[in-house]
Amino acid sequence: MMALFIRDMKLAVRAGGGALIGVLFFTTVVAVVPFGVGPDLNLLSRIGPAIVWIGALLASLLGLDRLFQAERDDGSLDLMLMQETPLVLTVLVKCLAHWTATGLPLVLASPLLGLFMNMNEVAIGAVMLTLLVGSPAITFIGAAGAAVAVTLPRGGLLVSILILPLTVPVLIFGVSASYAAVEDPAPFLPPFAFLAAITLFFAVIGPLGAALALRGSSD
Amino acid sequence: MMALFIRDMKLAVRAGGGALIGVLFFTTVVAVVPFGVGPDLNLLSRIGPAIVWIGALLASLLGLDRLFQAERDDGSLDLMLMQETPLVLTVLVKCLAHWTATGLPLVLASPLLGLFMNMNEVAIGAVMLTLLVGSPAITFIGAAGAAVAVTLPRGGLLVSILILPLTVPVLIFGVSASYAAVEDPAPFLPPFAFLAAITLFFAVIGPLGAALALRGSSD
Amino acid sequence: MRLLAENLSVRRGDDLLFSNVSFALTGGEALVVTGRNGSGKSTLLRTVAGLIRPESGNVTISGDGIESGRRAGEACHYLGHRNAMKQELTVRENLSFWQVWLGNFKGGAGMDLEEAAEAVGLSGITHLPFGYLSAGQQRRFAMAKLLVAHRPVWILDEPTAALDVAADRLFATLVTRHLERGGMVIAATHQPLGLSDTRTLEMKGFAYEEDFTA
Amino acid sequence: MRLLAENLSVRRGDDLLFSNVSFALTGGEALVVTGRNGSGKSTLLRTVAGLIRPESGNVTISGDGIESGRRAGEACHYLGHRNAMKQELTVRENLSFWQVWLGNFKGGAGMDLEEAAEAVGLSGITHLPFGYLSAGQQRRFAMAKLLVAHRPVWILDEPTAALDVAADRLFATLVTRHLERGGMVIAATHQPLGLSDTRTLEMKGFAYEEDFTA
Amino acid sequence: MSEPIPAIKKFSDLANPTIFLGLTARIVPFLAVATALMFAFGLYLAFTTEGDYQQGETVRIMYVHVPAAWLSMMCYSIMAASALGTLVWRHPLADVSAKAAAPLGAGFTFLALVTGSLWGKPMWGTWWEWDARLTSVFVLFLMYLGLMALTRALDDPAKSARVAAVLILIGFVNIPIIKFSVEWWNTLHQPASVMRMDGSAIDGEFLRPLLVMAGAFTLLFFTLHFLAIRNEIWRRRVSAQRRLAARMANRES
Amino acid sequence: MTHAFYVALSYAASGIVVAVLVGWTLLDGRAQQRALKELEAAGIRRRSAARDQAEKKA
Ligand code: HEM
Ligand SMILES: Nc1ncnc2c1ncn2[C@@H]1O[C@H](COP(=O)(O)OP(=O)(O)OP(=O)(O)O)[C@@H](O)[C@H]1O
Ligand SMILES: Nc1ncnc2c1ncn2[C@@H]1O[C@H](COP(=O)(O)OP(=O)(O)OP(=O)(O)O)[C@@H](O)[C@H]1O
Ligand SMILES: [Mg+2]
Ligand SMILES: [Mg+2]
Repeated sequence: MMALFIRDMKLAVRAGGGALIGVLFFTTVVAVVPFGVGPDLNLLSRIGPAIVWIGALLASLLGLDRLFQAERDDGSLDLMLMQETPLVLTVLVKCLAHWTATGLPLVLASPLLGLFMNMNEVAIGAVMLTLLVGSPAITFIGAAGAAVAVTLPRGGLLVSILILPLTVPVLIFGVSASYAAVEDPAPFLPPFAFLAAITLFFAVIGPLGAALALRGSSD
Repeated sequence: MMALFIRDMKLAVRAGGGALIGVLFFTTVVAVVPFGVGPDLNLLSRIGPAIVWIGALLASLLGLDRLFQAERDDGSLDLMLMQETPLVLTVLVKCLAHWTATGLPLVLASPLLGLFMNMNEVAIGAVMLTLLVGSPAITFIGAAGAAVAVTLPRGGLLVSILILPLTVPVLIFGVSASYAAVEDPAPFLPPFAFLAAITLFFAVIGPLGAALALRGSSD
Repeated sequence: MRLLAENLSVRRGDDLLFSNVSFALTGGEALVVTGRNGSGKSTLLRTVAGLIRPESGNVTISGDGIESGRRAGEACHYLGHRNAMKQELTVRENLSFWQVWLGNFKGGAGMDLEEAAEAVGLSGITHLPFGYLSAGQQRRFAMAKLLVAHRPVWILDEPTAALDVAADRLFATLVTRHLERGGMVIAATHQPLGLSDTRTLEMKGFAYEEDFTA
Repeated sequence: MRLLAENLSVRRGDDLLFSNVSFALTGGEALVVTGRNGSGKSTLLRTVAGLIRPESGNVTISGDGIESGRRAGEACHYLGHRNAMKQELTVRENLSFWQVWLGNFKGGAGMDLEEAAEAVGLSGITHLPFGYLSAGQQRRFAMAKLLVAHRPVWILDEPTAALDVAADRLFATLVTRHLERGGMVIAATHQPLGLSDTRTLEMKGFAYEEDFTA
Repeated sequence: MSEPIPAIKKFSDLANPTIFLGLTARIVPFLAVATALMFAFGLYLAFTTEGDYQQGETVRIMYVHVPAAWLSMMCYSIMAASALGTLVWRHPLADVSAKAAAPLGAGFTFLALVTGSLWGKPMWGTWWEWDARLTSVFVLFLMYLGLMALTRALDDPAKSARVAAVLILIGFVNIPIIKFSVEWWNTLHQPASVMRMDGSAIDGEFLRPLLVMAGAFTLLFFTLHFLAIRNEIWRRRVSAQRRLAARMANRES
Repeated sequence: MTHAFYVALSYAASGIVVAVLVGWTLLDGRAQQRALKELEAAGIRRRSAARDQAEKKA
């Protein structure tokens, strides 16, 4: 299992600086927003958390559809399916490696973007925390989608259709927890706990679904 | 040429509904912002045009990187490069097909999202009109980026990074034309004319650049 | 050790591709699957490997220390049209990943990496990224993958397509050595593989059957 | 009609793959390119098709009604390793797209779709999505693509890999017929193609030269 | 490397990587020592001169902020010149130079952004503002990173060189925008006071350490740029020899 | 927060960035040289070097 994790990390780093590109994309997306809504700092700091979350979602979505596609295209997937190792575990490890290589850098870059959006320290901390807890959920959901997409001839794009609706709750709880941290009346913990629960839920459901889809897909 | 257009449309529809994903993502982005901003209807309607434009911009990024990648993977690109038909024309037709399949649905969906954002009728009309005129520019710029990245294994994100900065003028003029339509003192026509000019400019430059890049990449 | 395929039928789409295909292989035997294009060779191989669920029938492996009725797939190496190696990683990284990941099947041990590279005639360039190699070299290292982890059964789908004559001979040697050690081989091919003494299964094409015109 | 390649040299990455390759073909002649794995056969073919810009030299086509010095690529069909067909579209949609898109080169006309399917021995399944077909069937339809639009020169890269014996013969017939009608064929291959009376060009590998180690 | 250095006979010999390697091997030690000395002197001046009556201690940030900002622009200009060299003269080292400069430029731009923010918080009361100067510098930073990502993703140098060169030249419009943004738009940032047409408008007390530090940063840049070019040449040799190894294995077997 | 704090932070940041740039450049150079040595040890000679030797022999 460790071997798989290490291999996937190596691949992510070598295939054209995976982490760098993801963070760069994230930054670019967030930087485009002030051009649209104008450089009004108050407004920016209000929509800041939402924008950072949307940027992170988009950045994680764009690479996700290749999670199994690349393995299938070069035939590795076949060998993985033939293995005794429970497929769910394989998928889980692949998800973790993917998140470490692409999700974690996004989390680490988010404070910087928070500064650009003129968010205050509490808000920045809250967004970072919610991203840390919430972004794995996106990967897990994406894994299931990517697995389904592998079955279809060139179905890469289809992933987004399948998983986008599922990511909406993650996005909503993430964003509302971030806002709750700043605005007084709203409590931070309930949405945050929900977010954590969603992530745990998808940490089980996502790989299970993906494993089922992959087994069904093979032909 | 018509044959190519029809083929690309068929492909877009069959390979998992390109149109649908874009619209879904678009809707998600626009739907999340109110969660962030809170139920302040005035504010929402104020930032509405900007958010709809940003959502449309991000949504059009989603499928763009595959514009030439798929053609290269199955060898069709080789045959297209060998043809007498000017490559620029081929690229142009592919762009038009891509826009019809993914950009147009976004334009059609925008009024609905305008309603979500509590925009009035004039503003909705203006956003729709500016999107109709401006979104092809994004496709044309994207074509050049996709052509540059056609040989990359993980082209997707890189394409978006290359083209996002170039799309900023489109965004700025699109948004300011939409605002101008609602707010009295600012005139609508100048930015709108600029937007149209940008689109026309990129309709020439984008395919030209893409054709050059494709010629250079072939091997 | 014995590989047993009983009454395999496979449906693809609406059509029954083949039905009631049975065969048994014991240690040291090779089975060459032939037949026209589209007759179902690749499909049969993938079914034996457990990658396609058959409509009926099953494939099992039995032997000392193997519980009976075990899925055959786990005892097999599968070498399909694609090499299952990553372009960005070096040959050594690729091979050592598969070595660790696949592990050895009961009753044998895989070779050392360098030894395997030696066996396919390409020692000394295992530090190169896989993507640097030519098509033929890549295919050879894909064969080295069969050597680094032990599996009694090798399933090979058109293994020698795109190989030049020297590589063809090398391949035949590898297979023969595997058979001598009591391994089994199932290969689908259009060209003679250069093996002596093999059994042949000819796929006859498909029984055409349709629900809506019946 | 005459295809002339003069002093072709091709650089890939930093290396000169081959230099000063010249040949000429007139109507009815076939050239078979042979050589070991990685010796540059595919590269030569792509250069002739105009898909790789040579370091030096050029390929031109001449004949009645063709302005002199014209790029040869436009007069060629290129059949590479990949079939240039879309998995999601049916065979018929694929073929008719290429028929319309490619058009006919001066001095000939392509076949009807069904006729072409007939010619590759697979009439009756043109309504299936291309992705459903077996490797060999896909390859055959890729050949049908050569028939639906007229081109005097066919460039074929390992055309018979994955084909069964019957298809091999069929392929030889198609090529012979094309030659009889005054066409030209350039093919790279490891296997005999079953053609009588061809010329052979053997690729010898590479000349090594680079800037950064100079 | 103990290679014999071929003599430089004509100007175009500089294009020869081997000659370049020989030159750097000789020059870099001197450059490195000069850089260290200059930094020591600059830092000494920076901390011994008096603070500004208006800005107090924070004026000392200027001694790193301004050189870093200048270098971020200079580095891009060098890359643009290299890009021209690639496109027009097909100079074999031009592409290497552009590729080697990108990470350095990104580093200096990052430094300008960070120190600017650290200065902005006490002076303007905010870390960041989307005004023309700051935004354009941020865009410059993104461009550096984008170019790095591109050149690393396209691993065939022959292929990436032209694409990268074109992109570098397109991005060059940003440099005048950065330089003149303070004059064209109404920004928080102060206008140029050192490098002006009508002479410097800054007190000598601050100018001296600023110029020394600017010199130190410039020397540092050139030292690193030479080293990075050398590394890049070696990297290309490694990959060329690896390909050769693959091909030789083909021949032998 | 005192102004000295921001000054110290700026200089610290500068130090770190410069150190990273220098360190990266040196380490990268070291890695490339090591790779070259490895290749040389494996018997891959640069062509010009081989030619030089041939000339010397001749
Ligand atoms: C992140 C924020 C900042 C960025 C990106 C930035 C960027 C730059 C750039 C690019 C220059 C060079 C301009 C030229 O050569 O014309 C510069 C110069 C300068 N900056 Fe900043 N700056 C920032 C914040 C600040 C702050 C907060 C201050 C002081 C309150 C400041 C004071 C200066 C000064 C005094 C110069 C020298 C101007 C001259 O004499 O030419 N900067 N800055
Ligand atoms: N993009 C590239 N950069 C550098 N070298 C390349 C590139 N593409 C191919 N090569 C090299 O060019 C050489 C010739 O490749 P080519 O595909 O033409 O060989 P071939 O004769 O067709 O071999 P095969 O019989 O295996 O098909 C190979 O050694 C390969 O490593
Ligand atoms: N997903 C699918 N749905 C329906 N039919 C399919 C599907 N995949 C393959 N087939 C059909 O299965 C048949 C057998 O394919 P298979 O790849 O097993 O043939 P093969 O004997 O390996 O042929 P070849 O010699 O060309 O490799 C083909 O006729 C093909 O059309
Ligand atoms: Mg097959
Ligand atoms: Mg070849």
